[in-house]
Amino acid sequence: MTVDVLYFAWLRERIGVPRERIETSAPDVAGLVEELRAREERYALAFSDLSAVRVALDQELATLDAPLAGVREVAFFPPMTGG
Amino acid sequence: MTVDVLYFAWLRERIGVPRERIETSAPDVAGLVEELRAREERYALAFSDLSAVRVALDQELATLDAPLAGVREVAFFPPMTGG
Amino acid sequence: MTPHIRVQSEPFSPGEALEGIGAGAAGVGAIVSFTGIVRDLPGGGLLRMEIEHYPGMTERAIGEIADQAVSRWGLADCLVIHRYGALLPGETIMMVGTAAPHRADAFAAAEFLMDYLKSRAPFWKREVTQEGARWVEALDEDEAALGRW
Amino acid sequence: MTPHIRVQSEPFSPGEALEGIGAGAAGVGAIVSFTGIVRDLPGGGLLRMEIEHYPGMTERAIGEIADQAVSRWGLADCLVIHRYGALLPGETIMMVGTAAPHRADAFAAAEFLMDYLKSRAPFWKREVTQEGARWVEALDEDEAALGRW
Repeated sequence: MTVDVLYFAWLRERIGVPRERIETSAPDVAGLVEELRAREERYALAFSDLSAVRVALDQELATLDAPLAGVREVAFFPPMTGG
Repeated sequence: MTVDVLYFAWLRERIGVPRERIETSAPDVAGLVEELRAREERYALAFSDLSAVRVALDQELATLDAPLAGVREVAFFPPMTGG
Repeated sequence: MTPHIRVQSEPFSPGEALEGIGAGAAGVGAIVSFTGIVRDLPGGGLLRMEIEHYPGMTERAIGEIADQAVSRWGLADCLVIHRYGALLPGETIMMVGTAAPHRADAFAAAEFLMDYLKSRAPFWKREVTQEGARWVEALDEDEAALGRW
Repeated sequence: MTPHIRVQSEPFSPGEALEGIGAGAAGVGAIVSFTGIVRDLPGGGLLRMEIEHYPGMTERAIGEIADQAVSRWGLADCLVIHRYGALLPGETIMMVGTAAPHRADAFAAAEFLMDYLKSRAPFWKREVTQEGARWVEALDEDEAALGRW
């Protein structure tokens, strides 16, 4: 399946792009992260501490064990600091 | 001693005047209230339920057992309903 | 800092007042305002709300309450406006405003001000309807609210 | 009621916004507002605060948080304005406003909105000084604050 993957804040800076289209066969978010980590050093660095990474699937907060089936947009970002 | 006695809200309405100058020898607020009650029916009515009466001495909240020595202004009123 | 306190019968603009809170003060990150409005009675029919107060003591009591809020929560600014006289439903009765470095302090100070103004500042409300007038009674819960501070 | 939500880079006037909260709604007795301001760093030297957000999800996340506040506290009105982009020290970042019959509900809803916007709306702050830039880290206490709701 094909998903749009978005990165924000320091995840965007470390990976170097704000979004990219990715072909994946990962069943869940954790699997997608593993695929990304294996790609290049910059991904491995960005995802080195998963306790500092949050994820949203189609713009709803989710967890690393959430399934990817039917998802079109995956976003990774650090804990939010609004307000 | 002579004190200015002020009444507010329904105490003012029941007694019929907003303020009056009173000559008293009462040692404390409770004594002054007794003197007022003995004066006329309208005072007895106004002070019939002391749990609904608050007092300020020289514009500071006080209690019924507070001494009157040196006090120039005594105010009686119901529980406050500001805000 | 010295709290800004206004006791007046005239209407005022909460928006204008809000713009002034914390203006020019350093280190302000959070501003909280509370505005109190005359509500109509549940079934309607409120002609007006009359607010009596104790001139002199009012300013003094509000000043003491505001000074406490400023020192306890390290406020950079503190505003209290309270009206008296006859007010129509929908009119603004009063406002408090607090400015602090952090939001928790600004919120706590504003709630403290409201709880104390409600039960410790010498104002008395009287509701006037077609059927007559009645003094608003203090609620046990308003007195109880002071316990949390 | 539908909350009023604005996500924008442009400055706005908190005073004007406050005047609109609860306007025309029946039964409003209490209005609470919170305004967040860019604070300089403790020793000074903040050139600007940059706020990144996730367009689309931002509006959706704020909308869900505001809907929860409206239904939980029976709000008659609810406003959230949050800016993004580059802001200077002293500039207003964001504002929430709540209108309810009683003060306790208006206060609780405003604090709930702030706690959730802080940790659940997709904004990220970056402080820029002469020495460089750094992403503001989320505080454990902000996450912990959600526990009280």
